[in-house]
Amino acid sequence: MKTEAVALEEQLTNLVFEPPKWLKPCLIVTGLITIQLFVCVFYVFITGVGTLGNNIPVAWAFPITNFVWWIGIGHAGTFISAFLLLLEQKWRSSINRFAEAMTLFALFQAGLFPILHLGRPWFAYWLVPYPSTMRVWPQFRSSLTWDVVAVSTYFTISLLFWFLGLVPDLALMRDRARTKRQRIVYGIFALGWRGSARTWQRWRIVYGLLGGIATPLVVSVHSIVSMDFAIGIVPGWHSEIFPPYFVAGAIFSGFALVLTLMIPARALYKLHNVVTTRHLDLMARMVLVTSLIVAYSYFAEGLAVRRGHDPFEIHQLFYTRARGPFAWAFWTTIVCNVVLPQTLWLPQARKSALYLFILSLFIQFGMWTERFMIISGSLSADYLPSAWGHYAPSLMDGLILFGSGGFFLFAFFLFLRFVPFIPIRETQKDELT
Amino acid sequence: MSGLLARFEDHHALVEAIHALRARGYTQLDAIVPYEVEEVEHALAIPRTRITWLAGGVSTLCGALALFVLWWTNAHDYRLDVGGRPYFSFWTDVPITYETMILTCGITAFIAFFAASGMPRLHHPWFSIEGTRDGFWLAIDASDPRFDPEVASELRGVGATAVERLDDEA
Amino acid sequence: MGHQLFPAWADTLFRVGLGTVVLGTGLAVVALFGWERSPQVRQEDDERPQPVKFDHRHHVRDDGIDCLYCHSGARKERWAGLPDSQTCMGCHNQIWTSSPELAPIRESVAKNVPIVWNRVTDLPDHVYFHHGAHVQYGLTCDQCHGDVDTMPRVYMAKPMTMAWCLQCHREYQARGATHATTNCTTCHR
Amino acid sequence: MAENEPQIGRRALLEWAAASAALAACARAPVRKIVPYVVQPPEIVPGRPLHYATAWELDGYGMGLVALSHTGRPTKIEGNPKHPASLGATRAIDQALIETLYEPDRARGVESAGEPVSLHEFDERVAHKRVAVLMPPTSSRAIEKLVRRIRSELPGSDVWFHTPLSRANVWAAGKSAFGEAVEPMIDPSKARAIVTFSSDFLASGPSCVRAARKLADKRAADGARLWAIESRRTPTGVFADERVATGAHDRARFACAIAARVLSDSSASDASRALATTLRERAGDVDTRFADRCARDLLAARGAAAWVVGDAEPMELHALAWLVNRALGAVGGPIVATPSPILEAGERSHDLADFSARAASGDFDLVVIAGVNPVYSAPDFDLARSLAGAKDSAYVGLHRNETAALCRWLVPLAHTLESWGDVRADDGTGSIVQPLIDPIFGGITIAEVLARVLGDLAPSGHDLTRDALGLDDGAWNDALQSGVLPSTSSAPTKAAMNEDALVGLVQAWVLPVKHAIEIELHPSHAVHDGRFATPLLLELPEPLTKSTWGNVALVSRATAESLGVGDEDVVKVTAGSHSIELPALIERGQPDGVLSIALGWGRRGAERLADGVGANAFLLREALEKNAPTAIAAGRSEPVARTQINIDLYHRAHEIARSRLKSEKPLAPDTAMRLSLYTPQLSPTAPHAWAMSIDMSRCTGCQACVAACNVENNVPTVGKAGVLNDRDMHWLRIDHYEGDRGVIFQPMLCQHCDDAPCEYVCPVNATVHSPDGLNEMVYNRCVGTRFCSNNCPYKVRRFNWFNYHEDEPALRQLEHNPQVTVRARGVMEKCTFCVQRIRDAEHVADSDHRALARDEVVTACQQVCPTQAIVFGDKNDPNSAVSLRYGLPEAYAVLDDLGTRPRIRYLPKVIDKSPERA
Repeated sequence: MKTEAVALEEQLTNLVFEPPKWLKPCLIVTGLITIQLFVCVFYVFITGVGTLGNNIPVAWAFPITNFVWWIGIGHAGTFISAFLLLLEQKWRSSINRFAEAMTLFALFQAGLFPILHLGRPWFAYWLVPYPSTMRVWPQFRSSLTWDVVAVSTYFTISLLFWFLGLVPDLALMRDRARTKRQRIVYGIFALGWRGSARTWQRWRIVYGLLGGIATPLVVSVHSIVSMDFAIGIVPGWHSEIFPPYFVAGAIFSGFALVLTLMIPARALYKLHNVVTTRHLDLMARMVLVTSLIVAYSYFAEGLAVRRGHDPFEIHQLFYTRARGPFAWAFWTTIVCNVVLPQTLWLPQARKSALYLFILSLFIQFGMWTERFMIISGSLSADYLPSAWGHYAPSLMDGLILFGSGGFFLFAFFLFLRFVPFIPIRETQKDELT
Repeated sequence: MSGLLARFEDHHALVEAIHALRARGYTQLDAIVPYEVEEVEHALAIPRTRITWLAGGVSTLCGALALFVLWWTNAHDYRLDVGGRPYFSFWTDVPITYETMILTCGITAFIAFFAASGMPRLHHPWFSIEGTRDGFWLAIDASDPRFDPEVASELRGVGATAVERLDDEA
Repeated sequence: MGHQLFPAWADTLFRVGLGTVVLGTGLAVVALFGWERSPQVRQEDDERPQPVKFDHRHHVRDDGIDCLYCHSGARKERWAGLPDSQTCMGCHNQIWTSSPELAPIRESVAKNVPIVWNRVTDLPDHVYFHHGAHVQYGLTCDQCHGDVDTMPRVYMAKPMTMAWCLQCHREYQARGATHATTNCTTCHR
Repeated sequence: MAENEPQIGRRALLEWAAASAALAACARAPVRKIVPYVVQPPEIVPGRPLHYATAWELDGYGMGLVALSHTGRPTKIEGNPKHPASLGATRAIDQALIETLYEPDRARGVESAGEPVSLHEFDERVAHKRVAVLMPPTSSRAIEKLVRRIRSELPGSDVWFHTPLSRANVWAAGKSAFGEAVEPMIDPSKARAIVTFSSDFLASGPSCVRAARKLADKRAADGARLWAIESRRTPTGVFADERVATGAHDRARFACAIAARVLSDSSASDASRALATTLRERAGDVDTRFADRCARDLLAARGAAAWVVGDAEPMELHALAWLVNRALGAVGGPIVATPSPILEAGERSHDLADFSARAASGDFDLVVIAGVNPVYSAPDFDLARSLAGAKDSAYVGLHRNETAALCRWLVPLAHTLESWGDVRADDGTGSIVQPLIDPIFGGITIAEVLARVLGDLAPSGHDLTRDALGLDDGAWNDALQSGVLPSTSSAPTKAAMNEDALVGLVQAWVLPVKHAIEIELHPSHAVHDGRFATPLLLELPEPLTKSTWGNVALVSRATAESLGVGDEDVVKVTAGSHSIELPALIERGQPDGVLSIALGWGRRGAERLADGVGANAFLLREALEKNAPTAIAAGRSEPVARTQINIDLYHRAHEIARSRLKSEKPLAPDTAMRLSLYTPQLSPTAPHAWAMSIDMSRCTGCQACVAACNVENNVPTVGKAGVLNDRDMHWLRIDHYEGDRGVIFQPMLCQHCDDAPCEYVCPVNATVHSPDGLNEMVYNRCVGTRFCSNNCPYKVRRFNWFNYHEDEPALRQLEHNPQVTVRARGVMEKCTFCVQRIRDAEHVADSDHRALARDEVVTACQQVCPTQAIVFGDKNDPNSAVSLRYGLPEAYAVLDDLGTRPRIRYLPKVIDKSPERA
């Protein structure tokens, strides 16, 4: 095998076999935050959702916002690996496993919240149709039952997709392992991959198939999530443009997160040869495009409401959000999601890793406030003025959101520690053929 | 299983060797490659896998099943008036049906892939040969009618750098 | 040969292992459904110990006393009710006056302390069952309580699950009984 | 259950077991017990509640009740239709009787100097001693008899009467008019025009239920215009067609102005015509146009016009009222002068000063304070000193409260639901008070205390009452059955009105001084004078401000600006040496310079929930007689727990709360076609279609329905923090809107929409529709996604954020209605149209093999509503009460455009402005 390929192989496997010094402290810190998360979750389970800030009318607040936010962030992973795979974008291969892992860990977080915010979480399984002694079934006109299927499907498919792509590299890790223990562990996870040409062919086709179904999945999942609001009659929720609008926002925030994670990793692991400036540039373009779609959605929603002459809708959009108690969220959203990304028209901006990193943080914050504004803002002032209320998050809300971030990073550092996070075989292939 | 493994410099040499052997009428050939090399696959004339058809079929069935469950639970077994909505309405059932199809399709394809590739496994004769991880190898199975242990010289003839003999009693 | 990491039998072990995990979880779930429905778990067949050794076989089958004589509420009221100690004494100050079995009842009347029985048929608190409404529509006691007259010690005899209630209501509906409704507030408020 | 288990164990059996175990709602207990009676009382059938007619007195005035008892456990109070003060409805505070009965902080036994002792020791302490008794005013015949005996047999002993909210001014004016303490009884059904001077006679006071009912009916029939001249907005004031906001001074001048016009015009005597000129001078430059219109309206309705004055108004104004009412020919018509049923009304024995002086003198062996709390409500009398001066002191009451803390003896008072006794309504109609349960903590009644003073050591309230009433068995049983003593209402006073005395009084009247800052103290609508410190009432919203858990200082915007305070900024109000601090609220229709503060808060007693909630405005009351009050911003702010913040309609009046002037033509019905993509699923086989109609013209916002709903449906309270976080649980709330034509009260509860938006978003079928049109909420199926609440445009769904009921004291759990599931943590709940009542009625009908009778099912809110604003029933029956209103052209559904097809229709608020309005 050619020497540069071997060199590349060396470089990429050493990322795992010779973990950098900073990894251990990171694992410890994020590990502790994860523990804090589960302590809080346990506390809420025991004491009741009253420990969160939710109330009537704002019965959905932080937890659902976080749920939608995390789900959305996940989307870029599948999008990159699946969509770009179908488009045979070669540049995806150096970042796709990264992005897919990101998807999975984001989905852990997302999955936590809908269950956490239930009044009686221990009955969450009632959303599944199983033959119970009550002979009562779930109610499938509710978008919440759609959510259950969509999210679990999304998680499963992403996991299979990710693992399938991983198997050849696990085999490589097995073969390159330094110690017997490593060989055994990687050997087990490699499931006996032996590089037969026939397997390779089958692998390519099935991998393509999974990519093929993952692409419509990405679109459908966030569309369904958006229907948690769109099928409601709450002014500010009841909007037909939600599905495309949410999907665009999801990919938008997802690419931002890839940047947030990829740029430091690239610097720390010195991967400039693998993740080149061109990669950053291309991702920046994606961010810009999706940002424009999102901006258009905002505009379209406003226009539709203006033309609609529904006093409740108009009040919701043009008072509650733009000038009311949720104005801060609204304007943060506009700045972070619409104004700032426009700087990406400049090539310099697209090529500056540091700038992209900072921008990506703003975008994540902006996407969070957008969801918060839509969910809680709309609820705080719907139809009867007598029932309007305010919302203030509780300490638990904050701790749990913080904790989920820590949990996400913890999982991510584990991934960096044990898994070849740059697809070795695929990059080799791209290098050589 | 047993047979021979012959190592080649790069995949071009491998491809030539494959052509040569196939010309001699060898049928039970396989190759070991570090990453997918489509020339090799073409040379070996591997038939296209039918997993996609299987997955498609299964997912269609499961989709239909899902739709049936939705109808049976909400519109047949326990009819409850829910907000004056119809007991069964196809459009509200689309999302679940659709997601079910995707889910089952993926799972089928995944399982079928490993089954068809004789995986998962931990032990395989090839593993006993040093260097199968990064070399380009040609494998002849002993079950091949033209197979005989003396084929090694023949292989060297078509450019093998090393020839290893396999027998399963490892 | 040194490169073989695992012996040949490891394959079988590995696959069997995987198989058991997958099948095991599946079976566990199925087992749960069975467990939930098993009479043992539902305590259907548990004969409840009672403070007084009262034998329905004797009173109902031998003496032919009507259920409603003691459980008079069942006819029109929500609760069938249990007879007060006085009702027992109604007969038993004539017969078996000195029987040790009846000591608790005599004591109850003497000391004016009620007898504390163990519930046999116990619906959850969020279920509102009206005996009268059922009896008035011609249901017989044994349809829900089994052949109490053959029970030395009374047990529940029927699953008393919601599915079980529904099934009966549906059968009656099918026979055109409009009052056997199956909407939620029929039983839950 | 701890120490009080045996007492209740005897009576409350099966259902109590169910109710208390119902804590673990939605959980299956292993093996539970079942406890039959030893000897089952013939009248008790487990599972079927019993109704007992009884009554209770508040400051002496009786209110007839029907109490509901489940196997010996009272769980609900209803009004007694046969009783003149109730007519079948009640006030909010009457509903709270159930809660005061099961109050965990009740005094639990006789104590002497903090040591538990036997009642017997107390008996010996009081028997034949020189005893001073202070008790609430009463109309009880039994007590009257005992008091007379004490006065005659024990010269050394004496009895005084006290209530924080005295009617002394009313009686005084009555005395000078007729020589005896008479009550001006208002009968709105005979009135076409009524003017009130800061009198909330529709929502508080002994006769408010009857007055509200009759006025509402009269309005609906042929109209009666109500004029209100008052300080803060009261329910009566916003119910009025014409209202002007004034301070005490201007109010007096308005009175003068209107009276002047009436007297000069009417065929009154020379004396009163002379008075008219004086009054005109005094009136000065008040809004003459308003006075003109009002006077003209009254005169036009001569013979059917009435002039009503609030208890707290100056005695001279009450006197003037008699003159004007006579000039208007009202006396004998809408206004009847009835001798007060109150024992020794308006006499010295009602003077607290006299009592505290005598008590301090030390002529008594024992000072007994029974059932009143003067240490809290009359701080300036310094009863601490009086009691210290007395040789020995005893407190007989429900709680160890402020007064009890200063007395050596503490004797538990029997709750009215534990007592035998008799009361008289304001019109004199007598009722028997009968107990529904043995005294839980062995309390004794005040009558029994007095009997003990007379040496009867084992008095029986039953016998005392029977002796006093002297009824034979038949009459006695009839009275117990019906709840009223037949033909006992007192005749109008025979005495002729002493006009000269009245004119003299009014001539000598010195109008209230106008201060820069004026304080209006008024009884709290919820906790009255502070004696009802129960969770239900502490969390009962004030009708207009919707504030709970504490009192506020209501100020006009201008005054707020001059004080430099905004909403929820604390003001320091000072009068003389006393000052209190409480948050301000800017209230519309509040006269400038007037701060309105509710009494009854700031308790410092043994009732833990009320302890330190709000500020005690009684501190200011005496000082305000002499001193000009001041108010300054305290420079901090304190959140006010309000159940409603927004009272504006944001131009949505037509969709939400409609109103029109009587002179305008009726609002057109909604003819817009309601398109639906779905064919309705409601099965046509359903025999009934339950529906409700709410007439906003009849709603006074008195909150009785809210209270009744809470009691009937085991609705938990959430505390101040909960209300502040918008977690209040009221299934039924009364929304308050500032409509285009004045205040609108809109009772808002689950609308039971045919196409309910809450239902199709529930993932587990926990809220679905019944064939008879109920929006069913299945607590035990709910997992708590709260999507239904989000999707409810009326926001009437309530969520159990914590396990509210589990944290209740065990005694409280006895008040639960066993017919309604006690909701556990994490489930949604909401109005069920009292489905338990519907199903029970159906079961009973089934058992009797008959169909439901017309209007047989009555919801709790409908039953308690004084004005019958709420009507419920079967809309399939064209002649049911609800159908008659439901079909009216003006009946509309709130947010109809959403296509939810509600089962509740509202009738717009109709306001009858006087025609000459410029």
